[in-house]
Amino acid sequence: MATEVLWWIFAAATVVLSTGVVFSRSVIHSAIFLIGGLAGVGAMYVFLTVDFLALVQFLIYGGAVTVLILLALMLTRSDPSGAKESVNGSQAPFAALAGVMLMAILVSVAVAVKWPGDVDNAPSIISLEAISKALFVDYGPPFVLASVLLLVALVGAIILARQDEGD
Amino acid sequence: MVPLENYLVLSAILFSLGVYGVLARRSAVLVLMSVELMLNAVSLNFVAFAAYLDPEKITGAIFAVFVITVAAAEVGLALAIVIRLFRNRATSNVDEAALMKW
Amino acid sequence: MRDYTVFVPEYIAAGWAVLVIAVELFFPRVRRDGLAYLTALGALVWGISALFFIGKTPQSFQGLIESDNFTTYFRLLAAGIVAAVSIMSASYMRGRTKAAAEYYGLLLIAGCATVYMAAARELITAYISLELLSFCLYILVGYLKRDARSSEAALKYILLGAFSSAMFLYGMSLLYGLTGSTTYDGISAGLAARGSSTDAGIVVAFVLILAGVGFKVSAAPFHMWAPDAYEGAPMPITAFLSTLSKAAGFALILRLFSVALVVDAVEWRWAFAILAAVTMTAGNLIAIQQTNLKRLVAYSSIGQVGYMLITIAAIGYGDETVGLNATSGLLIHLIGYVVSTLALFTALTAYYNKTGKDTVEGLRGLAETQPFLALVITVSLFSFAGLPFFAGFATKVFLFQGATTNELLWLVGLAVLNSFISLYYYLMVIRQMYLFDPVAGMTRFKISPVLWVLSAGLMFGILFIGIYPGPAFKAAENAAKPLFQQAEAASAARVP
Amino acid sequence: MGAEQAWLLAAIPAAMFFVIALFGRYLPRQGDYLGVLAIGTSFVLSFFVLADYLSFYDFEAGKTAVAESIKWSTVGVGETAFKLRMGIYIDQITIVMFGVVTTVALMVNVFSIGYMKGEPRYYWFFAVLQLFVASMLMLVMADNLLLVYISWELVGVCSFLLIGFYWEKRSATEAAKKAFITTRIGDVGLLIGIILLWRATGTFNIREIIDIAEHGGIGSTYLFVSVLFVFLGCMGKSAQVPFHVWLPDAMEGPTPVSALIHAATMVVAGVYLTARLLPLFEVADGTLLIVTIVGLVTALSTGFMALAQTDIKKVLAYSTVGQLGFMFVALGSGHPDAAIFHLMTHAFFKALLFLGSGSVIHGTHHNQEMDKLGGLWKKMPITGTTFFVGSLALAGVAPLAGFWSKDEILHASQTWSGGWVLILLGFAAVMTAFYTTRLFIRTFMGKPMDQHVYESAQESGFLMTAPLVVLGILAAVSGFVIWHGVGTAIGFPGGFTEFVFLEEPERYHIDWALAGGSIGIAVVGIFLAAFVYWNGSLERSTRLARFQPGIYELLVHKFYFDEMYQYAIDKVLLGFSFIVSWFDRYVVNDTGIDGSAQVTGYSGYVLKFLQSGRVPNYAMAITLGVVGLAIVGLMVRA
Amino acid sequence: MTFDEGQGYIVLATLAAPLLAALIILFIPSGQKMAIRFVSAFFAAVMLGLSIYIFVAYQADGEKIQMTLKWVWVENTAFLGKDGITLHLAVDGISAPMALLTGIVAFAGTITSWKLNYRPKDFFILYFTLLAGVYGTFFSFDLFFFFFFYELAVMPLYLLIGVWGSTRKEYGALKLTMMLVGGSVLIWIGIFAVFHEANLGTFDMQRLFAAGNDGTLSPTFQKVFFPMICIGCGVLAALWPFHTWSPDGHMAAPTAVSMVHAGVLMKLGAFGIIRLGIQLLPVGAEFWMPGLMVLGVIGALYGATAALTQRDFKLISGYSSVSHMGYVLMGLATMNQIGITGAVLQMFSHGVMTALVFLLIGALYDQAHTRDMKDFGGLTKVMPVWVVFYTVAGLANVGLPGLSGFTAEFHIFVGTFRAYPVFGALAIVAAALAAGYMLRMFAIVFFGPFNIRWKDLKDLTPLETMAGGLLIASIVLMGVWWAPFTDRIGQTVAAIPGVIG
Repeated sequence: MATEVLWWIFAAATVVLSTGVVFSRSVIHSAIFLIGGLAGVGAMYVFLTVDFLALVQFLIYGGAVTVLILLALMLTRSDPSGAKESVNGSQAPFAALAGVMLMAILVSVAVAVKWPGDVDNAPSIISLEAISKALFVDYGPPFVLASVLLLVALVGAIILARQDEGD
Repeated sequence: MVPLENYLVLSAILFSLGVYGVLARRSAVLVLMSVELMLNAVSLNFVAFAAYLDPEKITGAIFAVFVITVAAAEVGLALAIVIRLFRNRATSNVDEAALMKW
Repeated sequence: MRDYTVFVPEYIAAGWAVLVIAVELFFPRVRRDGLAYLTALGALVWGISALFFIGKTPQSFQGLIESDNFTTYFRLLAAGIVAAVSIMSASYMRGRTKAAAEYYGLLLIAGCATVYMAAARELITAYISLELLSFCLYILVGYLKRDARSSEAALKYILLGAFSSAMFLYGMSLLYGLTGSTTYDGISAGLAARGSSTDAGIVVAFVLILAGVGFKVSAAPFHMWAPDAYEGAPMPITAFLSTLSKAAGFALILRLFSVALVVDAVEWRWAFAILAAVTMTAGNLIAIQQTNLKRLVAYSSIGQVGYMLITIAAIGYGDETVGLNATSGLLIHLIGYVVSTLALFTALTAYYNKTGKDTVEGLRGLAETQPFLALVITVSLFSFAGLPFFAGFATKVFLFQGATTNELLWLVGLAVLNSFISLYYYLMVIRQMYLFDPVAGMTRFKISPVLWVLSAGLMFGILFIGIYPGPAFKAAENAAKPLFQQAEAASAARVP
Repeated sequence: MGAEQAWLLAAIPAAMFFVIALFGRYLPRQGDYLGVLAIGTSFVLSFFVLADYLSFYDFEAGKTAVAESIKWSTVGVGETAFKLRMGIYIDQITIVMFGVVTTVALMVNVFSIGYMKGEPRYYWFFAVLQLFVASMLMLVMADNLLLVYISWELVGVCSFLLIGFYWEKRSATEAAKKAFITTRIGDVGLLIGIILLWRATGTFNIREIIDIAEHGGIGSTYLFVSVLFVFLGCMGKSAQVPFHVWLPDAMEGPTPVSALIHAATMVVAGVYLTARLLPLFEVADGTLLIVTIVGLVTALSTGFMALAQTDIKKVLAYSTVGQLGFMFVALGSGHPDAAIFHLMTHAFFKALLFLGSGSVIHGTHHNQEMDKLGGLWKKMPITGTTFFVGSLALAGVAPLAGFWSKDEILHASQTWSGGWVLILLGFAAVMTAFYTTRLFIRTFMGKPMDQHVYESAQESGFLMTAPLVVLGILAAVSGFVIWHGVGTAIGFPGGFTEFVFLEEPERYHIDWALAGGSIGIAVVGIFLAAFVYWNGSLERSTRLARFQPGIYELLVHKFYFDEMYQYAIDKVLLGFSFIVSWFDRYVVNDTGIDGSAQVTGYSGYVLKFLQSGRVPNYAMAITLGVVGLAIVGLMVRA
Repeated sequence: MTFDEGQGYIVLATLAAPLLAALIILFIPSGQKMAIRFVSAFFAAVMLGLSIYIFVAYQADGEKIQMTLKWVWVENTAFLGKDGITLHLAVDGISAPMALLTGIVAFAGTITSWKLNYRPKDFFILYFTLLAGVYGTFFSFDLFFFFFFYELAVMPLYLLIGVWGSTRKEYGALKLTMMLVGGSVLIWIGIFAVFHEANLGTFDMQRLFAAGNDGTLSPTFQKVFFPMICIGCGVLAALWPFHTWSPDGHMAAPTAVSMVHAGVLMKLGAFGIIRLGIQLLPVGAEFWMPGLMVLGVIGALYGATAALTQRDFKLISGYSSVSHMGYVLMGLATMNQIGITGAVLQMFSHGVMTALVFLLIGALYDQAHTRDMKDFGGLTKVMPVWVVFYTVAGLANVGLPGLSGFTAEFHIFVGTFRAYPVFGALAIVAAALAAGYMLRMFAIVFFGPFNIRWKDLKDLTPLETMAGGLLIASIVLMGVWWAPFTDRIGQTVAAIPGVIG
């Protein structure tokens, strides 16, 4: 019973924070909200008893990604004076419309479809061992590919961001 | 207990918010944040399904791991490109980067 | 079971990528062109090693990756593309970048990614390899650091790419939720077993997946990144984009839809028919108005994608044999299209190196100043337009013929009509080269022998496929067979 | 050499055409003698044919025609296969035509040697003359309508070439064009008629068609229509009203040509074909009446037109048309014998008159306006005398040739009850006599109008006068062959009408009342003219003209036929052509074809602006694509 | 590769000759203009000889399809059966005269282009490619290759006209190419549909013809797709109202190309209607032929009327071509053996005479640089041979007996009268109009007072005289003795099922 209440609180918080991300007028605020939103998702993983993933979520997002984003914000601050320019593009209203339509579709699907399996009982525990076995054994090839992908991303980021003479 | 639908609806909402962000925001970085939101919604979906649907097979969770990884890498690369663009054009607003059109 | 030998060619390619980087690391004075030719050599070795896999019995790696004729077909295709593009790049990238070795390494990695997209029999693997390919392309598109257009192109590409792959993922998650599996066989079984109460979810899942792959092959309305990315990218990379990434996208689509999703074809085939119609029409109509060669090619390739998408719809509408015909038609058309595009871009690169012009008017009087380039460009454009003697004719015939089913005859008609429209803007280019005298000061010039040989070879390929398509067609068909042997069981198990 | 080889008559000149046309200009004298030689040969051969034919001829035994044909071409198989045969068919009419054509052609050839001396393209003239004679001979011996049509058209193109011989003169070119196109319009009818007949009978052979028709093998209405179409062609060639306009203009050609084509041979092709097909006309009710009426109208109207002409050759041209009208009346009355008889005599004296006028023109250095001539008899006695004979013959004064044949026609026209035909014909005959006399007086008698011309005039050379004499004799005596005695005397089975006939040979008996009448007619006409124009003074005629200026104008302008046609062509036909070309340019091409192209291009122009270059718009496109497809899909579900 | 009766290699050689020529010229340096010309002339002569041989050697009353050659191209694939796509070359009574026509016109065109001096290398390469396409289309008995060569014949036109053309060449070239290819698009769709419907796994025409007759191609199907194919081919045959490329294209095209295009290429359209329309879809043809007849009559009258007031030589010829191709379509539309035979005869006749006309126009235009009739007058004085040739061509155009035009038109008229008398009468009227515009031109250009401005005009060169002589010879031959043609054509036409007597 308590978990349900908690769940609702966290869910609401997540939604509110995420809304903040896309609606707040200042990019910095958005970034802060994002941290919160992602943390909320992490909490959801906890509710789903996938603690490992929650951990990953907090580390990667709360740590690496947000820092990166804040860094980028600093680097690309267009005018140091910080004069407010409009943060929304010209098509924001239509964007809202499209978003609502999409949400309608996805939500209706989520509720309308009768999902297979027993969806009303408590979620089954997903153990760390199971994850590690699956990750390193059953899904070895994608794991290798993913490592290559990370390497590529790294190299690419360096090449693109590096200051050459001439610019 | 919390039924599966709740998670799905939550992720749907997050996803749509992300879409709105991509469509509406001007700053490239904010667009990226919105994309992150979408990706999180997706991984939430995966994990929820994994938890509720096939207890012994946990593919969904694995998928979520990969999604998070790729997302992180993507952010890194994208931010590098944003900075590159900022050096060239002194702006990071996506709707000002329209040298090429029609 | 794990037999690590089934992907020896990819080990070679990836290893070669490392080798190229290492060479530059240890011999900093090495000529940049040398790296390019080294890469081309590597691609050749890769291709040759792939030849040994032709006709082998399909081997699966943990049920995640499949090495069969289909995979090998794309191995050879990718190897060829990488070789050609790296040779093109030799003269183009010289002096345009500091990080040449990484450039060529990325070409090879992208090739591998393509192969895995073709080989994947499981969603996670497919997704990762797709992202791997995309990452390489993001970087390559943005490789001209001083050129604002290049960076802008890269930004557009990566933002939209991430956006669409998010859609793709959401679709996959729904699919996973409904079938409880991420392997193609599992999905196909799950789809076969599911009841009608999940139709809505299936439809939305398919639509989202469609958005993801449609973005990859730049099908309207998911195509809009393509012209800008093509225009901004370095010219060889434009060729790379329009050949390799499209080929990879179709490889993924073919295996995914013909193996995993064919059982529920009713839910998605109509969408492909619509996409095909919209794509080919939009591409060809807008191409009429283009003045920049790269954009022109971009739109014309969108039109080509429209033709190819008919095939996927046909797989959905027809039975086994139709699917086989259609797929082999698509595969051979892919070859014809790739060869023609590479020939075109080799010539354009050679021209660009000389003049720095990439507009249609820029080609003015080329027939006077460099008849050979004019000939190559004409041949490849005629091949696009599907005129006889050139690859485009035979392959288009096979493509459309294979896709002709009672439901899709209208679409084939529309496609033929579109290829007629396309002739117009190809003629506009040819007009510039042949009907007008060169601008003042343009005199006859020579092009680098390497590019001459490359374009001559590719032109010969166009002519060969056009005049004697038999062998290529056989190859395409053998490549297509594996998909449909497996699809057989699934469609048998489909509950009415 | 028998009648079966008669095709040689045509073959020899045809071959000579190629010889002279290709090599003539390198030969001495440009090869004119070759022309004379070729036609002379045909002339001689025609007698062999005649002899052979007469030896073969046996009316009682029904052996009246020599037919010979070869397989020409086949299309397809089965009973519906389209088989063509080409061949010759020689009967009395053919024989007569042989005689007429070869004789006149020979005379004209000889005459031309003198007349055309020093003209440019001398050899070309003779070459075309050969081709013309060849096709004319082929026309009269053809055994099927297809061959008839072929030679018919060849004759036409020859006349085109000869009329346009002086192509430097715009008027000559126009005249040639006019002749060709006018006759061509008739030929359209002819071809339609021929094919219609084939459609009904499945053959082009004249004999077979006639047989089938006589045994009622063709529906009456159908036959009527097709025969009328054929007759249209005959009218065109024979310049019957309303197709007569080309003949006077055709006088632009060299005079010998006028003599050959527009008097003796080509223009009578229509008469010949009608006579040849007369059985069809008889089967098809009402066609004969139409033929008669056309003939009458022509005879009368052209008689009037001739009155007001001052150009010698024009006068003769109109008289030719009129005489052809006479022949058609005879045919309309079902008397081919009379028609052919008049055809023959007319050929002789009209050729005589034309050559005579040619001699005058030559002698006076190309003067053919009466207003400049006059009193030439003393200057050129031979021409004058022969011309006199010819005029009398044309006027129909006994016992010259014209009298007998015209008498025959009047006699034939009696078959029409009520005698209205007879009366009208008689009136036409009066006018004939009148303008003939006028022509002769104003040219040869009285005091010269133009002293200078008079001084310079002199008699033409032997080569030109000799044919005149020969033709003069023929014009004088050729009429007597109507008599049984004469006919048998020269080896024929009997008189002309016993030789040429439709059903039954009938021996000629002179009908004194009619003969007297016709003589009277001639005398009246002559004296009227003599009274008006005596010793060349014009004041009486001018008074006549002033007495009714309207009518005079009408006659001078030949009833405004040319003006009407000109209007029809310029305003109607060419106007329509302009409309069509405009439609083709601006509607079919610019709107239909280019328009669709522009629409396509413009749609591309509009669409390309969707490509705004902004990431958010692109993302929006993707989203909308997804939403749209999803909605469609869910709708399809629901 | 299998030959029947040992004659197939002749056909193959005829088809290979132009390709070989193009290949050889490709390797001659473009400076060697004389060499290029001689090679071209030589191969043109070879083609002429082979064509004559084919025409003569074809046995009128033997097998309908002779000199067969089969070379299996693609087979035993997913949707292709044993003889899936076969290079199946052969000659029948219809393609034999067409081959002869091609040989004659090609030869004439080649030696006419002797004095062509601007990039002769490229010109002759494209020119011979075009000819290869023409021969191939006439010889192919396989749908795939039929279409292959059909497109191949159309393809080089854009450059040939665009580069070497004259008046508004870009517009003319573009329009011509687009319209012709647009037509072939319809054919292509039709071919797909036929292949799919027949479902025999082969493109071989003979088997598909059989399918068209035994009902494998359902009547409904045939009725639906016949118009598509007929219009597709009709565009190339200047079928009204898809004829507008003809005036503009001919006005723009260089001499030799006009000759080959009007002389041979337009015939491909009518030939296609016979092969793909009448032979492949007999039921559909039966059903739609009245419509084609109407369009043909309209074309005949319309072209002749429009030609009456034109002032540009080439426009006159362009419109008269529309008119004469209208006759061809009428002949086809009769669906009886006389009419169709006449149509083929007209294809030949119109081919040679139009080629001659364009040769002469070119000879004049090269010197005078104007084609406005009103500028000329009395040309007979300076160019007698030219005038004589033109007169012969013009009179053939008018349908004067003794020249090929009459032979053809006569058969068409007879055939039409058998089927639709009224239309036949209209056609004959159109022939009279032809006399109108031709003689108008004669009167203005050849005759009348001589315009001194043209005193320096040269008469035809010996080479042109030779080419023209060849064409005139064939005009006269067919006009006087047409049995050799009618035998060959008639036998084959009669054997087409669906063609009534």
